[in-house]
This record gives sequence, structure tokens and C-alpha cells, in this order.
Amino acid sequence: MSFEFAWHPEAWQLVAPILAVVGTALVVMVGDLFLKPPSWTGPTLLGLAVAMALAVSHWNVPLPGAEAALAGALRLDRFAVFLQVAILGCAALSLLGAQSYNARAGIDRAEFHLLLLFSTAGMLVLVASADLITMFLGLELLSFPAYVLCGFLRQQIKSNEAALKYFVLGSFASSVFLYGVALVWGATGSTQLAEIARAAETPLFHLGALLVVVGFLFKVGVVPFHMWVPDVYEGAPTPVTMFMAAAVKVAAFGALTRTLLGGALHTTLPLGSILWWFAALTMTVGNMSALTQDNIKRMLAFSSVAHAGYMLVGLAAVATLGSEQGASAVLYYLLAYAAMNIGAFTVVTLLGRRAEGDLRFDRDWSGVAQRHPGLSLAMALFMIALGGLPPTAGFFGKYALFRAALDAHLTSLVVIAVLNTLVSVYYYLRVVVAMYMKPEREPVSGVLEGLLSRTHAFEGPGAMAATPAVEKPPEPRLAEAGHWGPRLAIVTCVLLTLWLGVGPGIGRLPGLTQIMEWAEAAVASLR
Amino acid sequence: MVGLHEYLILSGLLFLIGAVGVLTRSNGLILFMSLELMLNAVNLTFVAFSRYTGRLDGHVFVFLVTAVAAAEAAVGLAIFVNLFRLHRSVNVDQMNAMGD
Amino acid sequence: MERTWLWLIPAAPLATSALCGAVALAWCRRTDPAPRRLVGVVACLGPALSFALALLAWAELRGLMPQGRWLSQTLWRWLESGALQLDIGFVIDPLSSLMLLFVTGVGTLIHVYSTGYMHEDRGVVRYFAYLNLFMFAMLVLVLADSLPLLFVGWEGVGLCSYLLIGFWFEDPAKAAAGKKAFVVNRIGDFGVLIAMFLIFWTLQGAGAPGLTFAAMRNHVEAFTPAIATTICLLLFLGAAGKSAQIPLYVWLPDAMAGPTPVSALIHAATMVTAGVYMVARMHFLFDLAPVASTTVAAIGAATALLAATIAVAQNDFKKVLAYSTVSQLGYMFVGVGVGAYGAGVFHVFTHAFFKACLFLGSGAVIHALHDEQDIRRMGGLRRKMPLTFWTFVLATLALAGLPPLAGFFSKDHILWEALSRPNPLLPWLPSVLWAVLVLAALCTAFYMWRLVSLVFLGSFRGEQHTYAHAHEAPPSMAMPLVLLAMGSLLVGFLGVPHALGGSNRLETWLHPSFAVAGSAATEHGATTVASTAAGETALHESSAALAEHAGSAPLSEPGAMAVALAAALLGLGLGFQLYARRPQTAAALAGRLQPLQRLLAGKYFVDELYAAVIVRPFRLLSEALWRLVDVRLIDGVINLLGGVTRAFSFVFRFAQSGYVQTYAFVVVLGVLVLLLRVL
Amino acid sequence: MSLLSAIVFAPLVAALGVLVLPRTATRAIRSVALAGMLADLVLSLWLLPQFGGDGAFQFVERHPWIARWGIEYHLGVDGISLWLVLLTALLGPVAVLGSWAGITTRVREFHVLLLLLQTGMQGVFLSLDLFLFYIFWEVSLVPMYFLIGIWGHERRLYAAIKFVLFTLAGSLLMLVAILSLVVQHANQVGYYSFDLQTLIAAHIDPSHQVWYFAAFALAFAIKVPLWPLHTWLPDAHVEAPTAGSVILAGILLKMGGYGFLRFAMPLFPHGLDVATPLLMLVAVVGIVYGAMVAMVQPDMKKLVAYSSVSHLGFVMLGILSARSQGLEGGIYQMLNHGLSTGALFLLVGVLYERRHSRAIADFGGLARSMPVYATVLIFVTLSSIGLPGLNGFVGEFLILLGAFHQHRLLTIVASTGVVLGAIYMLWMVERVLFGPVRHEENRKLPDLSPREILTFAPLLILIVVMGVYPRPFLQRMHASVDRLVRQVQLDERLTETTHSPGANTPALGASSAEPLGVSSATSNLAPEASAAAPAPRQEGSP
Repeated sequence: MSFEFAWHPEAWQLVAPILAVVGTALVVMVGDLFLKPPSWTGPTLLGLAVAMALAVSHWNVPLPGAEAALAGALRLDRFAVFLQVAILGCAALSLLGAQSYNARAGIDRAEFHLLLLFSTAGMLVLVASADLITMFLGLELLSFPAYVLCGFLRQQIKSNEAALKYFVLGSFASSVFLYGVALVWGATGSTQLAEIARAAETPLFHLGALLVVVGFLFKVGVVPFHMWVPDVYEGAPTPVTMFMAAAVKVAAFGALTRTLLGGALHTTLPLGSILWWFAALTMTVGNMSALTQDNIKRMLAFSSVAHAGYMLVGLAAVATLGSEQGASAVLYYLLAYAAMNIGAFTVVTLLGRRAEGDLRFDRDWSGVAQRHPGLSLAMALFMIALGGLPPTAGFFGKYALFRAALDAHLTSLVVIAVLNTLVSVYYYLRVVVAMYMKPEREPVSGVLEGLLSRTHAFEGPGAMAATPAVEKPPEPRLAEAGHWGPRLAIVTCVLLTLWLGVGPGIGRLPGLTQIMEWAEAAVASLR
Repeated sequence: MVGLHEYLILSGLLFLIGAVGVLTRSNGLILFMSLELMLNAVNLTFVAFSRYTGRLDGHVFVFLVTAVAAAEAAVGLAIFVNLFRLHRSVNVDQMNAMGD
Repeated sequence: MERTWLWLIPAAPLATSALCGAVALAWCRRTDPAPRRLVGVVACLGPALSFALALLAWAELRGLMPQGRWLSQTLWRWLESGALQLDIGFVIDPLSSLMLLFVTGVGTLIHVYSTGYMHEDRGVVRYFAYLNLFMFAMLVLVLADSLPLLFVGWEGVGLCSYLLIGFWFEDPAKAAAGKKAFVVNRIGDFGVLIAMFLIFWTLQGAGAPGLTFAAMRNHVEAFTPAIATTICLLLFLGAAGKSAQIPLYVWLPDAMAGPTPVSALIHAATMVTAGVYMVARMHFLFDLAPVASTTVAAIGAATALLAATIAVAQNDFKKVLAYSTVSQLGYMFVGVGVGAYGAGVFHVFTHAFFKACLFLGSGAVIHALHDEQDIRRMGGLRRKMPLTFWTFVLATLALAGLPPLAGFFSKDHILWEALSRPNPLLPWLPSVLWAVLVLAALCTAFYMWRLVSLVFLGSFRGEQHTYAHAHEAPPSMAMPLVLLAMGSLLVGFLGVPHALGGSNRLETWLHPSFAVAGSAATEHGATTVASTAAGETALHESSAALAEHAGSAPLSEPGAMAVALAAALLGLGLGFQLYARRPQTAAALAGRLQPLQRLLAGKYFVDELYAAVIVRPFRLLSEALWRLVDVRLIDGVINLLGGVTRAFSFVFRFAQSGYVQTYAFVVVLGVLVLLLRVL
Repeated sequence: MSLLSAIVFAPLVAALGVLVLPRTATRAIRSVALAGMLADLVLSLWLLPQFGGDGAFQFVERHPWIARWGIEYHLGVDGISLWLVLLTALLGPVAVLGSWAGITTRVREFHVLLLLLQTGMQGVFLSLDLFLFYIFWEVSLVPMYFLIGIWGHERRLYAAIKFVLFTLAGSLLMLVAILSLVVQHANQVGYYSFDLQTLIAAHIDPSHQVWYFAAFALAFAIKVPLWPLHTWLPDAHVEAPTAGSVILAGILLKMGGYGFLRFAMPLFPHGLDVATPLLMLVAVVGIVYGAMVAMVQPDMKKLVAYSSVSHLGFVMLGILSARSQGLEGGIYQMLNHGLSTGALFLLVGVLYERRHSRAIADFGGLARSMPVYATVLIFVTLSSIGLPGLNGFVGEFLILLGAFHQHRLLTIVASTGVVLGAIYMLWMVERVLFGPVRHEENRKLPDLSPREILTFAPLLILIVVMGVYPRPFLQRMHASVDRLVRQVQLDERLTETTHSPGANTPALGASSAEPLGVSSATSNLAPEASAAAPAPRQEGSP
């Protein structure tokens, strides 16, 4: 490895998206000192849009061997671009979806936006980095703002605890990751994926590589490294949860995939069988734990664990015979998954009567379909999609994953996955049952609601039995706050969910075939 | 004669000590220090390697990691401070508002 | 010969039935009474038209050479799948023409009678709809040229009997009786169904798939004895159901719940003889299956005696007649069972007249006494309703088999055939059959005259005012009585046996239908001299065979007749003595034979037996299947799976303690396991 | 837009039309829905005149959809699917009419779902691409789930989720089978294809076929439902609203039988060969079991539901006989069951609307207060117990005839179902219609309204027509069924299939491979049948 900077002018263009996001963050940071706009959402979105435009712009620019920027620390190939666009999209949608919630919770502040932007920047780095050290930096840049965002509701114990758990376990994992990096570097003399791919196999290297992989598996919340997921997702402010659920997963899975293929780990490690086990374990534990959850955020958290498991099925295919199909399937599924989850969480924010309210769907959401048909319909769609029923993105994504896995002769794993899907349908439909098939329930008064959500003790069955004493009319659900942001976000997610499920290519409008091809092109660019 | 292996073993031990600390100490701050210890164990590894393979970039990594550790300290302490405000304690054993 | 008008025969009653049905439905919500008289007329027109056409067909047949006596019409392709190609086609040969004649004839009379009998009933329109529908189904049954089409009529008549038995559906007992009839018949039909499959695939094996009677006759060689026996036994199961033979006879007595004309038409004259008709139709198969034929004959005889004995102890007017019908059907089956198809059909024919006459007579009495059916509360009606009385007596004597009434010739023909035809399997059987039948004849004469004595002779034993209001039947009811009585007086002369110098014209008429299977092949197409000759020789052969058989018989034909006649007279005499002269002795006798009396009155408790052995266990088993297998076992397993999953869920939740260090511990554990597994 | 697509998507269009209406304009909503269904019916009827005789698929539409994986939008109809499409189209309007008075809450959602369901079912019957088929298969699942769950009765939630989980359990494994089948095929030929005919033509290793067939069969067997996978059916039937039950019994169950005919059997003849004995046994068990359990049901809907188990057992018996009679009988019986059971559920619904009870014990003597109703009920009952002259008989006769050649003992056992059917149906009729009026409120129940009569009329007419003149229906099946028979015949096994009398000779070979003793008699007789005519009679004489 040489220290002389291979810095050709295109390099600026390559890192432009990252710079744009960071720049926006700085603008927000500094700007907030002087002028106090009612909300920074607008500017932030603008920044993200610009970044996205920049990212898209060099999808097609041919850069023979020049995707490498900063002395090969970053590699802005199509894979990176694909994921960056996805991440920026997630960030933007989460921000939109957060609008009502933040307004009600009084956290629509500059800090929220710039933290979110920094975290996004970290992700952009992470998915683009071709060097383990850069990856580590990206990982941390991703995580620190996320830790803070989790604790953003400073008055709420849950929020703070979420921050604590995420922080402790996150740092723990990243030091494991870093230790792995150190060992790998020691063993191979390089941290560049390209070099590592050519490295000689030594026990030291194996150890290091495994620790690196574990670091990623922690971030994506794979069993048994998933335990933080439900608590953090539950405690964090819902918009943050949706941002983590969608964007972080995209980034982490992207980086993991790049490490596997780029670092050719599947050739040097017995990852095939390892991932087989992780996938099976993750799907099963995730689904079964979600089965009996009453708190919608917690349920969705476990479901996201389960979905990580499904995607591991694809990665297992990658690891078994380096099938690029598997990789592209994972990318596609990431898109579908992000759309479904952001949509679902946005609905969650809107159905609360206050920030972090009305989360026990089987009780608080009964008969909602009567008053909020649109939201309920959207939620039902997201649930059905998460359950993997056609004609939705969920089904098609699973189809792609399973097909890749079957190509790699992982039939047994696919059968396990399918049975898990069956289990998952049960708890996804519980939500639908509550919204559509239960009678409309007398809403709990705002006060009692507050008690319920503030202290844990009340959340036991006792609280459910406690007859709602309505002394003052309950606040309306956030859905009636009438912000355009969440609606836009939901509509976008609905369209995406359907489009990624059936969409035929119409004219310039890319069908799912087109999108799949992009994913494949992205994977191909890893070679 | 102290060689690379000894350094590696030492750093490994430090790392494990840190990990065990994280697992066992209920005082938030000590737990936090254990985390830092783990990072520094890694630093030691880097340095040891670069010393014995004569490559410099190990040192660079160490600087990076230290910076990161600093940031981590900032964030972490902020969180703990806030928790202390609510709990009047930084004992992680008391913090299980969530979990089934 | 092809005829284009055969379809009219069944169509006519169908049309009238549809008409009545429409009226019934139209009026069911209107308050004003339906035009009953008009409906009655219309309803009678249908069968009458069929009767006319039947006469026409008969005339046409007479015009043909014996071997060519065969009219047919193919309407349309019905079932068609794979090698199965089945048309809806009608055929009239001597056998079916005979059936046609008396079905439509008697049917018409009974329709006329019904206009009088059912006059006051509010459901009369519906009643006629059903009755016409029955005529249609019965005619289809008779005219069918294939087994499946026959089956259509077969179940059709079953349906109508179901509807008519349960005609007064407010009475749960009556409704239940209807269902019982249908279900028991279904059990028999099950046999017919299987038989059809067996026949089809056998013929398929012979390369001539088909289910028409013609096809079967033409490829009769395809049936091995084994198969023929199986088929015939299955068919007989159906026949036993339809014609109330052991073990499926139990429905017929209950069927008396229906209006009396129905009992007369369906459960005495026509439908119940369908079984005999089918056996006669399939005679070429029974010829191949001695085992089956013997079974038929044996069961027939047993039924005859059993039912006759039961009838002795019944006190319900119609029940007595019902059991008598069962026993007479037994005679018919003996006839066809021993291979004397002509004799069997002859008895079917004559029986239609006198049994219908008896039932209508009973109807007249019941009608006159305002639905009183218990003969113990009757008596002395001779003076009140002489016409009914005389016709009834005439029919009774016919049934008892006194010369020269119809019953005499037909019954004795059967007796003689049973005695004279050697049985290939059991040489001793013929004499036993004969003896049993003579015994049954004795019982028959006895219980019939007991009936006459209790109802018409002596003095009235019911409330006086009912007796006062008792009146002779109105003309609409009297006319059929008279005609049927004349019938039972005369129709016997169609079959005067050779022994009495007669020329058994009926036998000759039917012969082409029962020609031995070999020559039956010529049934199709125009007749040729050769085939005619063949037919003639066949006829002579058969008569010669009979003569030769006569030698083997222990008695001469006149001798046998004499014995039977003696038995009948004895029975009549006893009945007269015990019930008309000295009722007290009868009572004493009954007292002395208490157990026997109870056994007979209780119909040998067969119903109870069935209930205990079949019905109740079956229902219990079903309950068990539902409550244990379905709910407990299968759903239990399903719920168990669900439960296990939930259990796992709680296990995992337990691990989710909420303590950050637990989580970290699990992470470390995971890492260690991983490292151990890989390195 | 060509005909088949129109048939599939006409209801969807109508659904969108309903969506734009205000939720309070119920009359308009119902009318639009009805119009959509009728349009679907008309379009489907349009098929008949142009339908050709050869067994091939007709009106084929084929457009690449996801070309890279050989997924196509591929529709086509043949003699097997034709009638099921028509049945679906017929029951659509019937369902709408049948819920005219019964459904009063969330009318708009109800009809939207009904129309979506229609689209899904038509798609299932028409798609010739496995992927497309699977999508429609699942799409038809969700609306029914909502129909049961929202408009159902007391235990609707349980029933709905049970229905979904049962069905999914099967279909998800089927998805795995489909994918691995396609992948395996791709490994052979080097390109992906979900096209049914391509895959049928492919050579699939018998050992795999067994597994694939198992997966497919499971999915379809659950849908049919075959014993012992039937327990979702009574719950779903009982809890579903009238229209739901009608569609469920009338069409959704048929999707199972159709799946066997269209996919499982032709794709995996070897698998079929292995599984046939077991499946036949199960089918026969279902026939008897369903009938017996139906006999002791206190609830009318449950009774009809279990009777469906029995009837569908017949259907499967016929289909598995793999002979033209059995197959055509099976298809025919599917139509019959659709008509008669659909009508029965409507009839139960009529009572439920008036009395809010389905318990047999709550009725009795209705023949007096509701004569027209009684007439219709008796009529439908007769059709359902297979009275000759009505449609039921044709189906059962052909099925048993076909199956008898395959396996005599089982067929004989199955035939007892005919007797049992009479018992439980007539017993129900007896307790509901006859006897004295036991409950005062029954005395003045209003008889069928003109609308209700209009709802029943087409069903009754068809019941008669299909009974006395089944030919036009059967005729259009022949060619396709023959093709199917040829597809499922393994080379070593040959049987009589075609309609030309000349082709009966091979049957001799077939019958010599018969299971039971009686038949072996035929076979050894058959070859010299013409030669040694008198032979049997000599054997016969002792």
C-alpha cells in the first residue's frame, strides 16, 4: 500500500454525494445558530435530493478503474451508487414520515436533521468503502448519530435506555469488528478488500475475518446478535426506528455483501454453512418472538430480525457458490423491505394519539379501519407485503431470494424460510384483524394514555383491564394533524410496494425487470 | 525476548478483560471504561503489528481509532449523563424498562 | 321398428304433472281455492292418453311377426364419455307392452278414484302433480331400453313414493316413513349401480361397451358365470329394495302412511312390481347364474311366508293389505327365480288388478268411516256399502286363488313351475318351495277372509255415529272399484294353462321377450323367416322341456292345483269360522298362543332389530367421528402445532430479559460458538 | 385487450368503479358490482360459440412479463377450464344477488373484495404460466380472508385465520416446488421457463417428480379439501357470510381439483403413479367420513360443509381414476357441486336472514309457511344426492364408472356415499321442512321474494338441463380430457382412452392388469371372447 494520493478530478464527482450530505448537515448546524426557520425538513430534503441526483448522475459514467477514490479507500462503483440512492431515499422518506410525529413530540429541531444527515453520510461511506478501515469509520459515523437519535426523547426513560443499549452493544460490536480488522491487517498486511481477496489463508486471518463478519451481523441484527434490536426499536422515537430499520439495514447489508464478494471471503471461509445456520436461526427466532408481541414497534422489530434472516438466505447462496444472483436478490429485497417498513412505521406514527402512544395494536387500533380507511388499507397492504403474499414487493423479493437459494441447492433452507413465512403471516394478520375485524373501541383518555406509556408497570395486563376512565375527550390521532409529509411518504411506499411486486416496464418507467437488472448490474460492478 | 506473539497475547488479554468488564460490571461508567479498554487493546494490536512488520500505516490507524474513541466517549458520556438525570444513578442493572 | 311417438307415452303425464305443479305453486300464496275439479280432470287426462297410446302400441305389436315384436325410439344422446355412449331411448316389446297396459290402465282408474277420494284435501293439486310425476317415472322405467335409463325411472318412482308417503308432512311419522322408504330403496339402488359398472366393464372387456339391454343380450357370452352371478345378486339387491323382499321389505308397511290411492297404485299395483320387471328384463343374465336365481326363488318364498304370517296378526286395515302385497311379491320372485319369467309377470299382471281393487276398497271404507283404519273398530259394513263389499270379496277370492278368478291361474302357474322345474344346485328345493308357497297360500286365504269378516261381516264395533254416517262410495270411486273387480275376474283367462286345455295366450305373447339368449340376438332389425323359425322351434323346445320336467315332478299339474286349492279353501273356511262365526274362539286362540300372537303382531320385531344393530350404532359411530376424530384428533394436532410455536415464542421472550449485559453475554456466547465451530 | 384478459379483469375494473362511489350509495354500489359480474358472465358465455373441438388451448394470450426468468403473462382456455370459468362467472352475480339484503355494513368494501376475488379465481382457471397461476392463487386468498373475517359470524376471526394458514401452508410449499422445478428444468435446457406446456414436455427425473407432486398435491389437497386436511372447511363455511360460503364452496374448492387436473397430474405422471393409491384411499375415506359426520350436525351450514367434503371426495376419486369417464365425471361433478352446494348455502342464508339462526332444531314445518322455499330446497337436495335425471347423477355415475375400473373395492365403498348422502340430506329436509311448526316465529316467515327466486332460477334450470342433456357439456371436455389422459399415462401403462370404438382393443391389455379377482375373469375371457362364445356357459354348469 502506497501513500501517494491517486487523486484525479473525477474523484470529486465520486465523493460528491457524500460531500453534499455532509455539507447540508453543516449548513443546518451553522444555519440554526443564526436563523430559526419553523422546520429544517425542507432544506434537509433538498440536500438529500441533490445528493441523490449526484449519485445517480454517475451510474452511467464510465470510469475505467477510476471508481477508486481517496487512494482506494472508497470505491464508487454501481454497487455503491445503487445502495447510496436507496439509502438517500430511505432517509428522505423517513424524514417525510417523521413530520407529524416530530411536530407533536416537539423534536422537529435542527439537531434531529443534522444527526440524521451525518448518519446518512456514514452509510454512504460505509457502502462505498473498499477498505476495512474506511468501513470502520463509516460504521462509526453511522452509529454515533444513531445512538443520539435513539435517545432523542430526553424525557422518556425508554428512549434513553434504547440509546444506552444501542450504544453499549454497538460499541462492543464495533470494537469486535475493529479487532477483526486489526487481525486481518496483521495477517494480510492490507485492509483493502481487493488485497484481502488475494490473501493467504492463516488462522489469524480466519479469526479476523470472522470477527469482521460478526461486526456486520450485529449491525443487521442477526440471531444471536439481535437482542438489542427489539429494545432499541421500541424505545427509540418511531421516526428514528424507521430510519434505522430501513437505512441502517440497507447500509449494513450492502457493506456485508461487498465484503463477502469483494473480499472473496466465501472462498476463504466456510461461510456457506455458517450463514446457513445464522439464516435458519434468525428467521425462526425472529418470527417466533414476533408471534406474541402486542407492541407494534416491538413486533415490527422482531419482524425486521426475521427479514434479516430471509436476506441471509440470499447471502448464504452467495457464500455457497458466490452466486451473484443471490447478491442482486438481496439488493432487490432491501429496496422492497425498506419501502414496506418505512410505510408501516409511518402509519404507526400517525395512528398514535401522541408521540409513542397507542402502540398496543390489538387494543388501541381495534376498528381503526372505520375512521381511517386509507391508513388502514395502506397498513394492511404493508402487512400482507411483509407476509410475502403476491402481488407485492414482499412476494417478489422472496421469490428472487428463494430462487437464488434453490439455484445454490439450499432447498432445505428455503423450506425453513417458507415455513417461517407461514408463521409470520399469522402475526402480520393480527394487525389486520385488529384494524378491520374488531369493533371500534372507546378511546382511552389522553391522561391515562400518558400514564400507560410513561411507566412500564402499567403496561401489564392490569392496565388493559383498567377501564378507561374518560374525563376529558382524547386527543385525535396524529393522522388528523394533516401534514402532507407522512401522506406523501405512505403513498410513495404503497406505490413502491406494489410496483416492486408486479410493475411491468411502461415506457421510460422502469418495471421490476429493469430494477432487477440494475441490481444485477450493481453486483456485477463488484468484480 | 518479547516478540510479536507476546504483544498479540497481551492485547488479546486486554480485549478479553474489557469484554468481561462489559459483561460483568453493573456501574455504567466502569462498563464504559471497559469499552474503551477494548478499543485500546485493538490499538495495541495495530501498533504491535506495524512495529514488527515495519509498516507505518498501523500507527495511522491508531490515530484514527483514538479519534473515534474520543467521539465515542463524548456520545457515551452524554447518554449516561442524561440517564443519570432520570434515574439518579448509572447502574445498568436498573435499566430494563423494556424487554419481555 | 322405429316409432316416433313413443316419447308421448311418458311425456303426457309429465306434462300434466308440470301443469299441476305450476298451479300448486301459483296458488300456494293465494287464498282463493285452486280449481280442483279442473285439475282433477287434467290430471286424469295424462295417464288416459298414455293408456290409449299403450293400446296403440299393443295393437302395432300384434301386427308384427312374434320375433319382430319390438318398437323403439331414440330421443337423444344422454351420457357420453370415453367408450360409454348412451342414448335416451325407449323400446316396447311384448313384456313392456304388457306392463304398459296395466300400469297406464290401472293408473288411470286410480287417478279417477283419487278425484273422489282426495276431494276435500287442500293439497289435492300438489297430490296430482306428484301422482302424474309418478306415472311418468314408472313409464320411463318400463320403456327404458338401457339399464341406466331404467335406473332413472327406478329412482324417479322412488322419489314420488317418498313425496306421496310424506304427503301429509305435518305428521312427523308420515314424513319419516317417506324418508325411510327412500333410504331403504337407496340401499337397493346401490346394488344396481355397482351391477351397472360391472356390466359395462365386462362388455368393455369384450370390446362391446354399452349398457342397453340389446347390447347385453347380444354379447351375453361375455359374462362368465362368476360375473353373471355377482351382477344378478347385485341387481336382486335393488329388486329386493324396490319390491320389498327380505331383508329390505321393512319400508313397505310404513309406506301405508300415504293416501290410500297411492298405496293402491304405487305400493300395490305398479312400483313395487318394478323389481320383478327388472329381473324379467335381465332374464338372460339370470339364466347364466343359477346361484343367483336360486337365491331369488328362495328369498321370494321366505318373504311370501313371512309376510303372510305377519299379516295374520295385523289390525290395521292397510297394514294387512301391505303385508299381503309383500307376500304376493314373494310369489312373483319365486316365479322369476325358478326361471318361469312368464309366470312371474303373469302374477304381476293379475295381482295389479285385485290388489288395487282391495286397496281402493279399503280406501272406500276408511273414507266412509272418516279415516278409521283399525279393523277391530269396524264390522257389518256389508249392509252400508254393498258395492264395496262385493268387489272386495271378489278381489279377496281372487287373491286367495279360487278358480276361475285371476289369482288362481297366475298363482297356480307359479306353484306348478316352482314344483316342476328342477333346480340345478339343490334337487330338493322345488318341493320345498312349493310346500312353502302352499302354506303361504293358506295363510293368505285365512288373513284375507279374517279381514273380510272383521270389516264387512258381523256387527259394527266402533262408535255408532260413525257407523250412521258411513256411506257407499261416490261414483267417481265406485267406477274404478267395479272395473278392477271385473279385471280380477277376467284377466286370469289370458293365461289358462295347457293342463286345463287352455292355450296360455299370455305365455305365448311374452315368449319373444324371454326367448333363450341365443336367439335373442335376432331381436334387432326386421325379422327374417329364419329367425321366426328359430323362435318357433325355441318355443316348442321350451314347451317340450316343460312336458319333460312334468315327469320329474312328484305331482301332476292338476294334482298340485287341487292341493293348493284345498289349502286356499281351508284358509277361507278357518277365517270365516274364527272371525265371522265365533269371534270368541278367535280371542281364546289368540290368548292361548300369546307369544306367537305378540311375535306376529310385532312383525317379528325386525324394525327394532335393525334399529338396534344398524341404525343406532351407526349414528353413535358418526358422533364419535365428529367429536373425537374431527374436533379432538385432527384439530387437536393442528392446535398443538400452534401451541408449540407459541411456547417457543415465550421461551425466546424469556431470553429477552431487557438487561443490556444479558444481551452482551449472548453476543459473546454467539461469537465463541462461532469461533469454536470454525477454527 | 382480448377476451380472456377481459374475463379476468372485468371484475377488477368494476371494483375500481365501486371504489369511486360514496360508501353510502349502497344501491348504486350493488348495482355496479352486479353489472361487473354480469359483464364477466357475458364475456365468458362469449367463449362458447367460438370454442373449438380440439383439446389444445384456445384464445391463447401470451406476452413476456419478466422475460429474463421466463415468466410470461400467458392465458388460455381448454375443455377442462372452460366450464369452471363459466361456473365462476355464473356464481359471481348469484353471490352479489344473494347478499343484496344480507350485507348491510361496509357495503362498498364487501363488493370490492367480492370483485377482486372474482378476478383472482378467473385468473387461476385461465393462467398457463406457473408463476402467474401462483400469483392468482394467492390473490384469491386474501379477499376471502377479509370476507370471512369482517362479515362473518361469531367465530369469524378463528375461521378466517385458520383458512389462511391452512391454504398458505400448502401453497408455500408448492411455491418451493414450482421454483425448484423451474430451476431444475433450467439446468437441463439452459433457460428459465414457467410455461406449463414447456415444463410438461420436459423430462423430470421420477425421483424428483415424487417430491414435486407431493408438494403440489398437498397444496391442492388442502384446497379441495381431502380428508384429513379438511377441518378448515367447516369453520370457514359456517362463519363466512352467505356470499362467501357460496363462492368458497362453489369455486374456491374447485381450484384444488383443477390444480390436480391442470398442473399436478400432467406435470408429474410418475409422482401421480406413486401417489394414486394413497390419494384414492384418502378420497374414499373422505366420502364416507364426510357423509357420516354430516349426518350428526346440528347446524345446517356445517352439515352442508361436511357434505362438501363428501362430494369433493367423489370428485377426487374420479380425477384420480385417470380415465376419461372418471375425469369428465370429476369435472362435471365440480360443476354440479358448485351449483347445488352454492344453492344450498343460499337457501341456508335465506333462512338466516329471516331467523338469524342456522340450527336445524330451530326450524321444522317450514313447508307450510314457505312452500316455494320448500320446493326449491327439496329440488336442490335431490340434485345434491344425485337423483337420476338431475345433474348430480351424471357426475357421480361417470366418476364411479371410471373409478370402478381403477380400483373396484374402493369404488364400492365410495358408492355407499350415495346412500349416506340420501340419509343426511333427507334427514335435514325432514327436520327443517316437515313435521309440525315447532316455533311460533316460523309460522309467518315470508316466502322467497322475487329477487331471491331470480337468484335461484338459473341454478335450478341448470340443474335440470345438466341432468337430462349433459352432452353439450361433456362434448367440449372430450378432446382436452383425452389429451390429459395421454399425458398422465406412463409408457408401460396403457388403457382405453379415446372415443373411437376402434380404440377399445387396448382395453383388453389394461383389464388384464386389474387388481381384483372378479375382473381377471373378464380379462382372461376377453381375448377369445368372439372365438369361444359358449365356453363360459359350460364352466357355469356344475
